[in-house]
Amino acid sequence: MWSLHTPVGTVTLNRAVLLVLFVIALLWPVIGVGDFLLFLGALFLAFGLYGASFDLLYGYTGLLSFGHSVFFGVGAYAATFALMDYGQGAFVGLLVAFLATILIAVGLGLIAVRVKSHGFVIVTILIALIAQRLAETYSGITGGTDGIIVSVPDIWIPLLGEYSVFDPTFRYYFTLGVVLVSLFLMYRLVISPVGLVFRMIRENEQRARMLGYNVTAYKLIAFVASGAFAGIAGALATYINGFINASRFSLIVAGDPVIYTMLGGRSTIVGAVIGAVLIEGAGNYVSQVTDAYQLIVGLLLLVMVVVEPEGLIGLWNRLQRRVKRRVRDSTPTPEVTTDD
Amino acid sequence: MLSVDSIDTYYGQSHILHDVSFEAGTNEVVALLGRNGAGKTTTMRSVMGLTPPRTGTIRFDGTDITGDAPSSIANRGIGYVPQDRRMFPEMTVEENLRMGLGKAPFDPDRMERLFERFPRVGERLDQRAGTLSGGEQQMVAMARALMRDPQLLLLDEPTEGLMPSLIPEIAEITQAIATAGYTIVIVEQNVDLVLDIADRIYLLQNGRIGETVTPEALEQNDAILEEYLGV
Amino acid sequence: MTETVLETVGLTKEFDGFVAVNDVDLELTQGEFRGLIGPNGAGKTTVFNLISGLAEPSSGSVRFNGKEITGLDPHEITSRGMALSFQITSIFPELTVRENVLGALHSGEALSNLLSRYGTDETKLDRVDGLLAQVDLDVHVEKQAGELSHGDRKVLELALALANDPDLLLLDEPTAGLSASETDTIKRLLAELRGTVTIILIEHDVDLVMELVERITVLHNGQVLAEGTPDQIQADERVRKIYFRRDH
Amino acid sequence: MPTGEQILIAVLNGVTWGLIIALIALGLNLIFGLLKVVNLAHGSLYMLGAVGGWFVIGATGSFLVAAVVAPLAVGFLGMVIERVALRPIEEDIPTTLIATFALLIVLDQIGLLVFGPGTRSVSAPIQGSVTLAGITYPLYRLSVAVVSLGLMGALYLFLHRTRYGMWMRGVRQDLEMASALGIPRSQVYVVTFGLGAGLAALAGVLLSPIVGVNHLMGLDILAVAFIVVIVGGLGSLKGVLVASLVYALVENIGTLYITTVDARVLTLSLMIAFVIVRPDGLFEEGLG
Repeated sequence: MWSLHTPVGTVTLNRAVLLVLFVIALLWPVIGVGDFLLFLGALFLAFGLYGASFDLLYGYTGLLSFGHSVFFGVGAYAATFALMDYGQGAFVGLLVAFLATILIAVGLGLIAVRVKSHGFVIVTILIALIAQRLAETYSGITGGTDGIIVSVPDIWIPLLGEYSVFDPTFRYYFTLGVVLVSLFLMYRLVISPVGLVFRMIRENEQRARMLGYNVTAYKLIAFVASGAFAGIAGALATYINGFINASRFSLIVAGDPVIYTMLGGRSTIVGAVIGAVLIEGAGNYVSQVTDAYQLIVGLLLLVMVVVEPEGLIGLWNRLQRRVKRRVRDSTPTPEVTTDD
Repeated sequence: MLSVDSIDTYYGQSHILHDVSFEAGTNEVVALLGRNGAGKTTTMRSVMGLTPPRTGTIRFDGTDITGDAPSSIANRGIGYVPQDRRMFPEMTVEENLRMGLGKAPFDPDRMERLFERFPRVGERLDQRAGTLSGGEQQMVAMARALMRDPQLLLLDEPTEGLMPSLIPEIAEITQAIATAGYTIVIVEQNVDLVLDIADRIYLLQNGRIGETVTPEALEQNDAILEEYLGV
Repeated sequence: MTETVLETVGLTKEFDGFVAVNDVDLELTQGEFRGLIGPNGAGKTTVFNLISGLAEPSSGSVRFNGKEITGLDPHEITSRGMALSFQITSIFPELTVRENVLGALHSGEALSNLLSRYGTDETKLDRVDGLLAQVDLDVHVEKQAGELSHGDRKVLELALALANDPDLLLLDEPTAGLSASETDTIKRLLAELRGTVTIILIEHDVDLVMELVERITVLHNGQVLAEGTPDQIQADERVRKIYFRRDH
Repeated sequence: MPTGEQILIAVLNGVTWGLIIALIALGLNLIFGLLKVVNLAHGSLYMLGAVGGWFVIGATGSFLVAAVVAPLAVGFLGMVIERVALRPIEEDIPTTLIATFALLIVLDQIGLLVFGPGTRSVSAPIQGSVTLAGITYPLYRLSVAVVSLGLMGALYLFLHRTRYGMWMRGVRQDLEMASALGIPRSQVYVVTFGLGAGLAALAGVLLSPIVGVNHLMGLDILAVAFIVVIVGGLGSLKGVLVASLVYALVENIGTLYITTVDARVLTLSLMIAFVIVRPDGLFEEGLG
């Protein structure tokens, strides 16, 4: 038996830590947190999925997208319209969000992946900015900044019966279920041969092309898959909030998954979820204390980008390695910076 | 003037120069000879600070310049004529010349005097450098390096890639500069030109200095020519 | 019967009025080992780019395995059985050595295996590990490619090119920047390949080419100056002259 | 059908807005052309200019002083940003981009902290209007257009007639060769970023009497600036000017025939269509 050196990306999280996080997520409603924390838990999981979908594109394929808000927003609105205008259920809403974002992603992807190297990110910014303007302009459809109140019909779960999304515990588990399934699917994608091609593109696009891969097609696949999961995240967030408005399309929202991923650690899928929970969770408390929370987040991101680009998971691994080395060597080692 | 003391230079992980040492005294012309890939251009780039050596020291005029930024090395008075000429293609010839000054002040008289040596450059001051022929670009590159009246001139393959008919002209200019009293380090494939102007020749092979010879000795020694240059 | 693997007819490339490659005809038969030499600026790398589709010829055509490939995208050309090894090592630094070769081997069929986990197909793994053993990289399989020495990277570069059993191997200076012992390793690998695959070896190191190949094409100023066996080329006065530029 | 007067006003509005957009976008493109930094914080620097100007006007009562002090201060801030935040990660476009996004958040929040929410108005230093071919037009708008045009001309002269401008063009064309000839590239980078930031801030001050001052005004202008930069061609100053004028003219003339909403969508669609057809923009290369 052999193992791949890096089953997922370049930095990985210890299985034990992952298990602990999973158990916490699973038991969150059981340990007696109040309704508000259940609401926040569900919302942050949806944000985490949004971050993870971005990581699929940036962390694995190396394509930095500043236009993910478009998928988040399109998913949210597609689900909203399915529910409000066509009287569909929550699952159909998710499916509609998934399919609508795929459609949009194929269209936008055909523009974005054709552009050379750094052109990609610039086109995605352009897409985000244009979407923002369109969403504000068509306030009749999007509800503008005032938004639309979304009422989600009761959800029927096979074998278990009908539940209301206003039940905080149900809402939490519903979100957790959708997020876990989505994360699992993304994980399967990145460990499939296609995922290997994604990483080859990230590492050396030209070489991947010269080995016979249609790099443009693979980039499009990554873009569309990533967008589709962002769309699901957008729909979930809307179900949880029961509200949607045009600011879903703002550039700031486009930057959110970037922050989650950079903080949590890229090329890990789960890092973005951790990042989202930490940032949004801390924000929820700190913003009650100080108005300057966004300022702190911005500064944190800046420091992260300039000093520790591998994120918290990278920092954790680095600390772990250092501790192990100390234990092994017994003599204290001088300050060593590992260069990976 | 220039003293390079056992430098080792890498491109990424690739170890290009091994323990290379050589010197150029004031008003001396020294040449680096060797086959393609022997490390001549890398040596020049190491001196300029473009690919700084990992170990070893480079002294210019008694000062240690190892690891300095290329711009501060150039502003100490080193003129650099790179391989492939490296014009600023969208600038005019005059602007290309002025770029050669770095932080040094502009001296119109000096530029006029340069045109005596490079008349074709003076005729094309307003032309965009990208539209010049290879030979003309080479002349601009040389004039550009001379704008600041350098204490040391680094010439990397001045006749390379030129049309055969142009080579004698460039060779002649190179000879004229050499006899004008500049301290020069030259890399050149044209063995005859080097034999004519160099005071001393360093032979490179696989990134190492193999031998140091005088032009006279090299001319007589076919074995060395065969070994280092494959002639 | 020997079949023609690669044929170029009147291959020409102009850049802004400068003719980098001028009317080059090449013909390679099955299993041939061809050297392509010439001084700096002779157009060797441009020929490499024109054959592999990295650049499009201004005129002329390239036929590969009997089919016209002029103007196709590089990935279409390489997926037809041409493999390339670059002068500047081009590998996937953060993937392991095994993943590098696995990725090269997957070429084209990754999409049909969307539901599988890469690296679980035993036949593929055996082939990857066999290839890595053949090039003496088997001790490094789990290492990140970026951690390899420069010489081993060049070997990996070669292994990437060999992964898909190519019909034609296009090598651009596989020994550039290598030490003498590293060069020997590559030389040995190339000697082992002789006859099993059609190879074009682009090199500035004339001695290396003379030792390895059956036929040599000499380029000068973008044109074919001479073609023949190593002995014929060595004896050719014109070749001596352009290479060494000594007039007396 | 719109009258000739209406068309004339629409054209005037289009040209004025086009010139102002161009002034903001020029700094963005100058920075991209030289440093290869896609500066998402550019709009925030523009906002800081307006906010800073508002404070200076409040303190001194002089618009002119504000138009000098605020751009200088923001320009200096730009230099610090380049040196501290961008220098360590330069040459990695995605990373610098994320860093400038972080800066966008930081600067916008600073704007909020010092200025507070809501929009405040600034009175124009030049009052009154002019009558041109039978129509009246606010004099200040016209002046801003003229000043924008003058600043662009000055920038052109700076790039082509001064030593520093020449260095900037040289660094852009061949960074390595420029350094090897003695051009101090880190200094050139710092000055370029400072210049771009200062131009954005100046635009902020100039525009504040027309659009008011608001801590979120940067995000609004960023969209337009980016669109014209991409349509005009990354790094091309000429392209930015042309794209800005076309953008503003189409939108303004469009409103005569269709609703404002539709005109805006039409303009955006045209720009998108253009990017699809020519992803590299109007002019691909060339600083100046």
